[in-house]
Amino acid sequence: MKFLLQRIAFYLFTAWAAVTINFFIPRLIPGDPVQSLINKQQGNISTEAVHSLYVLFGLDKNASMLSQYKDYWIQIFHGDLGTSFTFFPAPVSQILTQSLPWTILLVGITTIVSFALGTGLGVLAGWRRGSWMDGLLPVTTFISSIPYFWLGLLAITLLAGAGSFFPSSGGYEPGLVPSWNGEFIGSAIQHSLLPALTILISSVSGWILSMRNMMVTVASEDYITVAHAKGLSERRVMVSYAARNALLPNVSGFALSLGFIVGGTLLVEIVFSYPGIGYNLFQAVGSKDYPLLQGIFLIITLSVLVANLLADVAYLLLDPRTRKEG
Amino acid sequence: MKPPVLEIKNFNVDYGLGDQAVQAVRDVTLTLHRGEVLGLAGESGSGKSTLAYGVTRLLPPPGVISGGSVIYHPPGGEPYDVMALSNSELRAFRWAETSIVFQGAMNSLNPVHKVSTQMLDVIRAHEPQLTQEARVARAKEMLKLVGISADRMDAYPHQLSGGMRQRVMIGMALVLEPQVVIMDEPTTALDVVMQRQILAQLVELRERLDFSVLFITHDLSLLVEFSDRIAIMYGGRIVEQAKSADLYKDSLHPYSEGLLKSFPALRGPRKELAGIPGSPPDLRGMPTGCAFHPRCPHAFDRCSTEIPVLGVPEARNDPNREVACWLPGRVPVG
Amino acid sequence: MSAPASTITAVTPGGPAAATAPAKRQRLRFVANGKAATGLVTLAFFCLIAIIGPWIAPFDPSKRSSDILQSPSGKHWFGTTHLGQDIFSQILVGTRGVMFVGLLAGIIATALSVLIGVSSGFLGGAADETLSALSNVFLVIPALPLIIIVASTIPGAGDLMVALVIGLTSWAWGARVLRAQTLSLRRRDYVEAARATGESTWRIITVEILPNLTAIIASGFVGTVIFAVMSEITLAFIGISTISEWNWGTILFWAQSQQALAQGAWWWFVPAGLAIAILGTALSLINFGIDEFVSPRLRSSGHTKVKTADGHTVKMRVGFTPVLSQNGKKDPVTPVVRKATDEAKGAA
Amino acid sequence: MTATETEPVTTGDVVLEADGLTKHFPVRRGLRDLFTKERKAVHAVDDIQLTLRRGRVTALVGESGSGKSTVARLMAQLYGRTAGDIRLHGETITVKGGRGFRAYCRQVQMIFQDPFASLNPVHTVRYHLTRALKIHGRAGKGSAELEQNLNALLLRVQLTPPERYLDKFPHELSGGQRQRVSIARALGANPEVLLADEPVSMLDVSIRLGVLNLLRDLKERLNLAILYITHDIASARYFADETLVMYAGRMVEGGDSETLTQNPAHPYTRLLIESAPDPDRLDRVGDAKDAPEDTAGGEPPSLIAPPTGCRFHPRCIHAMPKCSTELPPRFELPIVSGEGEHWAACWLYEEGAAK
Amino acid sequence: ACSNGDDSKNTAGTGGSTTTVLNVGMPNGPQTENHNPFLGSSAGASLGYRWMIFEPLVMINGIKPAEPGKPWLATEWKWDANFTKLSLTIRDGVKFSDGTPMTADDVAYSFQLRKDNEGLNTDAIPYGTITASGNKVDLTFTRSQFTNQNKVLTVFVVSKKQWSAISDPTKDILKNPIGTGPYTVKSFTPQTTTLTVRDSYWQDLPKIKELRYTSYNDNNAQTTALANGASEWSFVFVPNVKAVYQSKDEKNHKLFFPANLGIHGLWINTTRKPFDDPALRRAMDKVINRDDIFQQGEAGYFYPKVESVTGIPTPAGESFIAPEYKDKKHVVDVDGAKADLAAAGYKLEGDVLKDKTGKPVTITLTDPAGWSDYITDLEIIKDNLSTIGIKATVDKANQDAWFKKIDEGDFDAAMHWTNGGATPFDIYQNIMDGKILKPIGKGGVSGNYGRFNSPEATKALDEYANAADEAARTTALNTLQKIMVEQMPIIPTSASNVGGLYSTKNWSGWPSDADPYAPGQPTQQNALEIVLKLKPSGA
Ligand SMILES: Nc1ncnc2c1ncn2[C@@H]1O[C@H](COP(=O)(O)OP(=O)(O)OP(=O)(O)O)[C@@H](O)[C@H]1O
Ligand SMILES: Nc1ncnc2c1ncn2[C@@H]1O[C@H](COP(=O)(O)OP(=O)(O)OP(=O)(O)O)[C@@H](O)[C@H]1O
Ligand SMILES: [Mg+2]
Ligand SMILES: [Mg+2]
Repeated sequence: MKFLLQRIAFYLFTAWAAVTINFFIPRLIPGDPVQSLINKQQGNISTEAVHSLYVLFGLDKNASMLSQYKDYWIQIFHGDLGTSFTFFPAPVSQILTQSLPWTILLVGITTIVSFALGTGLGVLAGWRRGSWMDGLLPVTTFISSIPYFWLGLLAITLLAGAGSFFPSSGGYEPGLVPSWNGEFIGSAIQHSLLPALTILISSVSGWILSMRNMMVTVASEDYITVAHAKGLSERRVMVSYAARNALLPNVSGFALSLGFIVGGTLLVEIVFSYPGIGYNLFQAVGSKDYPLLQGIFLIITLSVLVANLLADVAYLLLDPRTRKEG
Repeated sequence: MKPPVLEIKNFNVDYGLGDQAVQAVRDVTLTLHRGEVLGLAGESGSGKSTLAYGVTRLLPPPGVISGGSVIYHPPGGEPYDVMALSNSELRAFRWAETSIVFQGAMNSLNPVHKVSTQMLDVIRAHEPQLTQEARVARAKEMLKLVGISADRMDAYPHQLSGGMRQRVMIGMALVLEPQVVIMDEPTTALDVVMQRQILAQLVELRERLDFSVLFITHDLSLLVEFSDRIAIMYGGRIVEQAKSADLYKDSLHPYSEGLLKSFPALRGPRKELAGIPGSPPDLRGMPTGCAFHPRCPHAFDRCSTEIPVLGVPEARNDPNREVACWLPGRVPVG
Repeated sequence: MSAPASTITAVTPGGPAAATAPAKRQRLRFVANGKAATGLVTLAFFCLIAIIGPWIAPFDPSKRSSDILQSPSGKHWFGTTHLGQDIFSQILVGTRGVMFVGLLAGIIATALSVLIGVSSGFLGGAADETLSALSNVFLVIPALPLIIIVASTIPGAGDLMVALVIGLTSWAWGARVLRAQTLSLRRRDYVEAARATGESTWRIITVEILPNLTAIIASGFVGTVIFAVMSEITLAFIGISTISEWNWGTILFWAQSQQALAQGAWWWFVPAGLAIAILGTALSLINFGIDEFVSPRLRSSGHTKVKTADGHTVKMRVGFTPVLSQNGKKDPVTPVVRKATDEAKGAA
Repeated sequence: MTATETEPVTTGDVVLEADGLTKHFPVRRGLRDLFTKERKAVHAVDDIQLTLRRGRVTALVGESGSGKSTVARLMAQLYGRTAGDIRLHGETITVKGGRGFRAYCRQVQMIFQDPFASLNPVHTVRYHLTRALKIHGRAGKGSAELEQNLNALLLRVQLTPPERYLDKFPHELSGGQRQRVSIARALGANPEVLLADEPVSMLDVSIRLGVLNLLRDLKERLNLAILYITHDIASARYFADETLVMYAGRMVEGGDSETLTQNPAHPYTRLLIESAPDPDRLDRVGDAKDAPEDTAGGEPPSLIAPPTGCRFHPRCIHAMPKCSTELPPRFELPIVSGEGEHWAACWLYEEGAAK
Repeated sequence: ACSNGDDSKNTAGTGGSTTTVLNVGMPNGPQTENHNPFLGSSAGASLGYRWMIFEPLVMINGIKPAEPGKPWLATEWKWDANFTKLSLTIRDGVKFSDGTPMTADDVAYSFQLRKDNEGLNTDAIPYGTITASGNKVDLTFTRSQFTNQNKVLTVFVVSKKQWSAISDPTKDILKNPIGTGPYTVKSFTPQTTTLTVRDSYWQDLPKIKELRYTSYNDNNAQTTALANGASEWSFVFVPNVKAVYQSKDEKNHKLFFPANLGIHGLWINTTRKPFDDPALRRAMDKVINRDDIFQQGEAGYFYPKVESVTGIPTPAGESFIAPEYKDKKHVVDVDGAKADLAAAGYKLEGDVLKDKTGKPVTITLTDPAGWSDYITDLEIIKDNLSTIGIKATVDKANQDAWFKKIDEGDFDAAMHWTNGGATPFDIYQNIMDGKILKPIGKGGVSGNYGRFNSPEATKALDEYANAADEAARTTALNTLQKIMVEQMPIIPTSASNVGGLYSTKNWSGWPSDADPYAPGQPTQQNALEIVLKLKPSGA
């Protein structure tokens, strides 16, 4: 419990720091969104329009940094992340609620599957060292070194050509209205297969490797020998003694990757034109949409924090020895 | 003398294979009798632990058993060779027939499982026919025997003190009432008060459950007090074995002699102790002949060329004691 | 008085020469490790290309030619772009930027993580609290989005800037690991002993503690380099960094913006992607080497199945020590007869 | 004999003294401070009285965790003390680091408990010893002189021939050899006081004896004052002139080694001596008569909330009501044989109490 | 094939003949629900469907801006002589989609909204008075609106009833847009907005029953959709358009990219030596290969070539070109350029051009890294310039930094666009107007980035904007053309476009080179005209 309190204090501090950084970064940026908008349209906005845009976005007023900072906090506590420039006048929170579920579902599920699969294979590879699984390690290493956006591009070319089952872009069939009906869900799943596969392939080997190495380390612990000495069945020793303990250090890695669900795989979303938050970030960066940028960054940071908190709790549950230091 | 339960014959253990191999245990023949405590002592690195792990085939890589047999005599059954068991037979044999207690109890207990889980695991693996209640009852009873109250069943290892953990391990070792318990320095990490308590409990239990103990330590004074018979190892071989009192009073091998002269006594006259000069041999470059000869005050030519064999010494024609030494009077009969 | 101790003489079989040999061997073991050696050689190759790439490139990578969008041929090994530029030359010339950013960012991040991690671990107290809070914050703040944001907002961000940004944002994990390790090292007796001998704090950190962290620092460095290379390529790929120089990411950026795959110009994508993957693999292999160098347990990883002199294969594994065949058993062993109940147990 | 030639010394002079030495380790807390008021601490050492004399060995025995190592580290000024005084040649000294610390450790050197942990695995024997010499300005001029000094140091701890050991890494040495390198390092400073923290606990009996004999030899040749910390009360009897017994952070008994081991007074000392394995004992382990004088199942007390009064009272078979409330002072005991003093902190020996 | 899903929906289940849906696509990423026609950031603007709901007073063909527009919601319009007054006659019988009739009040209100909200007055029209009476609306302006006349006439009309209830028209997302157009919003998702046809409309109802606007995340996705037929109409840059798009269905995949009156070109900083010398700029102009730029940089279609030396795109600006330049087209003439340079005192030593002071001529061409077409153009220009010994470097800049530098005049040369409008005036005003000239280092100019300082040009521009008659305008415009040709303040390369890629598989009646009745871009106002004209291909 005390441990948790301590962690919570840390989280609060980090959240504060992140929000503050978040506040300052866009304000140190040169250039402004109106110019960006003009740039983006390359001539479709006449120069007269510039002023009307400044007025529109409320950028014609000047307030001191401090009072802006204060307002920013007040807004955050009201759940108000400001108004997006690119999607003016849509509030940032609306854009985020629109794209977040896609990312969370696609990358979240994939990350969990990848972790589960990789850990499982890693357990086997570590347990039966020298077996064929172990021989695959160099291959796995190579695969994990391939940038996944590149893998995605290849996948699109090879698998998503005309006539293929796999759509090459989007989150669902154009024309469908998101709802909980079979057709929509089916379409969403169909659209998520290829990106999911890409993430899975390129991330699973990392889990295999780390789990394998942990297994190898744990397998030489005394309690494993004791478990063998006790005459327990092979599976019991492998699962309940070796894997169970080897899993612990991986939990924090898993949490970290859960946290990076939101921001970590933005390239996959870009490559597959997936309507998630990573793509939003890309857009926001491209068009200097500070409020959106801030909102996304905040969401990412908070999700990393939440994931870490979850990992801490998981650690508490999984490891009876409460750790003091990390 | 009681009948044997475990006969170790010409046992050899290597670390590594081929040219790289380190011969850690050489040609060890040793018999453990029913109900006795057999002490195994010797310098560190002399192969005591290797022998204990080898007998149960628990040596970690790169250890391999390169020869010999370990014949186990089940009560009322035909004896069989542990070395010839398949993995699944070995699993069934372990703990039910021979259990083992390692030096560090903290490391022997899985830190993430409750004591009860780890205990019940053993019972479930070996006696699947028992109901859960019966298993719990058995585990509780065993813990009580080693002086741990049943309410500590659900504690995690880190919540117990070192002594308690060691006792849990001993309790766990006895929970299936095996014939043989091997203990590798089970109390070295504890202080003397705790050590004595645990040993006292063990002795008491042995009387009730009638198992045999192979007790390994380098603390000779403890062994003399605690065991029925003592075997002394040096450089991977048994150099002497005898009843503990005999060995203490009248050791035959110069190494045993040196060992006994090395520990200061708490009582009796204060005397200067000489110790054993030199340092233990390197297993990769064993001296020729008797491994002890470079340090032996009585060494003569033969010692550096011929390896002495363990046997009943000529001088004391006592079948209960054996020694491996070329010194006059200690050369084995026959 | 003649203390008996004076009679103690060391018996060192094999003599000094044989005894000092292992030390040397240990230092070289890292290189002797097959994986690490492969990785090192590959890395060295890339470094070489980074240095001499622009000189050996057959064409000016930006030079247009009339060979527009050609597939690989003898003249253009990796084909050409929509402007007739030679992709092989682009790869060669682009290696420098990738290696520069990777190594520089790796060095910056490693230096920072050592500085912050070790001092926080060693100094303890308020300094530790502050520094570890700092690194925790940096750890939680997602690096890639931050890098994207920062890189996209700094005007004229060239390779140097990208390397700086990556370096400054990715030291936290290393610092945390180093701090934990330093904490445990600091409590080691030999550190206390050095202090008791009268060593200065500075010397304790640099001479007593740091050498023991070498492996962790090295693997952290390798990890950061991988991350930096990937980040840099990502930035270029999504068109955020302003790289006027060629690098693999720029190539991919052009390929992507010219929809190379839709045009069927696979050669525009494949070389850069493979180069990244190979560099990444090389770095991971080095990392393996380092890991095994540190952890003796991993060292024997390859050798679980061993052939004995007499042609048997022995599988070594924890819990079931192999019994070598006893050719010419000396004494006949009592025939093995298994207990009835044992059979039942074995089956269970 | 190089070290002691300059000043005439008399065996028995007090070199280092501790008075009322106390060390409490705060229990590590972070945010928790905000929620609980009282500060918890491990009472590792409380009110210790200790005198080290030239040419004499003082043994400190006691169970695991009773604070022996902490005392040694306090005396070496590696820990800051919570309370009390450390006097070197009669002068109170508190040093934290820098020059003062260097000057102090030139005179007071410590040998660490664990020979496997106290040498840096990445440095050679030569490095360790060279540093010890250089720091204390005893390296001499030029490399030839340094080499000579190194050899002398190794010879002094009987690591012969020195060339064979100089360039070895710690992992290439046996436990006993490492222990001797540690001793050599401590001697490199040419100290007057050697604080030897269980220098032999990890070693095997025969090697153990070698190290002890070596230390004794040094004591006699160099007129060192030695604090010898151990678990093994028999070795204290063998090696030390004077023995002190600690229990849960406090001294419970002290006196001439022979007297103390043959006539233990404090119930804890008696328990300790009775528990020590002794082959000459008539009854064997497990015999009914052998029940140890311990009522708490051998469990040591918590040092965060130590028992009030005498810290041993929960386990003491002789405990009286007074024991749980009042802290027993030192009571002088009659000397049975030989010289020296003998005292115990136990209400049993209060004037008039039934013995 | 890949469009299997679409086909079935496209054809409402029964078969190819009863096509009722048109799939429009834009590569603009996920949208938020926002149908506010005033906001450029709205989904309606970004995808273009706002023009299916909100109609203009007059429909003006963007590729023929000089032609009089088609009466739409206004049946008649009349400017006074100096273009400061406009009277409009409003069509009768037009109903909003909520059933209420559209009146002159609504029209007046639509102007009033723009006047009252600076943020909505995107063309910065200086409205004076706005009055409505009967079916007439009268407007006055504080300045001559000759150059803005089309902007005023194409203003779209909103419902006063709906908008007077909106508190802040700049922030409202207009969940239920009410307009006079033939379509209403059926459903919205971030990916797709679906419009459905109304029951009644003041003209013939369009044949397309449902319009489906899909926003693809990027050009790649849009291109793929176009190639496989999932998207039937779009505006996107497709590299190698023949292979990637047209060849996928030679018969039906068409593109129509007419120019409008705006251009792209290499802006040169006319304050930097030696580029302050018009002779040098003219020589540069002579060697630039616009064919390569068109074919390689713009994939052979995207930004049409500017052929006329005056920089006026054709055919849109054909009628404005001065007689002396009627047939003068850009041709690559390296020898001519060399001769001119030699005459102007430059020396070509080996392959290095030395200026009059003997310094080698070098130039840095800068554009943001992300704008791959411009960068490609620059690479070509760099190559071209090397033929006359000018060493050019292409510098890919950060977008913001670049913008700032352009704005403050801190650059050598860069590809940039100009404004566009109903006449070439907008182009020239943007390039040469001395009124917006700011010193180097000062920004906020929104034009004349090259710091072209020509009182003559400023005067001509002024005369054009305030001229009382057509003849005066022609004179002024001819002067401007002369300045352009002789001084070359920017080197024009391409025209702006208002094109589109479309498929004739299901629908026919698209504008084309043969029948350029409207620009081909789905986000232009004229898209409504196209949609009204489309008929099922089979039928
Ligand atoms: N993996 C290994 N590879 C090579 N040699 C080994 C290995 N493990 C142990 N040895 C050697 O085998 C010998 C016997 O070791 P063992 O642990 O059995 O000694 P021990 O008698 O139990 O010593 P201690 O009293 O210190 O526990 C030692 O000399 C040791 O160095
Ligand atoms: N740095 C520290 N922080 C907190 N508690 C400590 C610290 N060092 C020692 N202690 C505690 O102080 C007590 C005394 O420890 P110390 O190491 O002095 O015992 P010891 O008598 O040397 O034991 P051993 O015989 O096992 O070496 C123990 O309870 C220990 O847990
Ligand atoms: Mg052992
Ligand atoms: Mg200690």
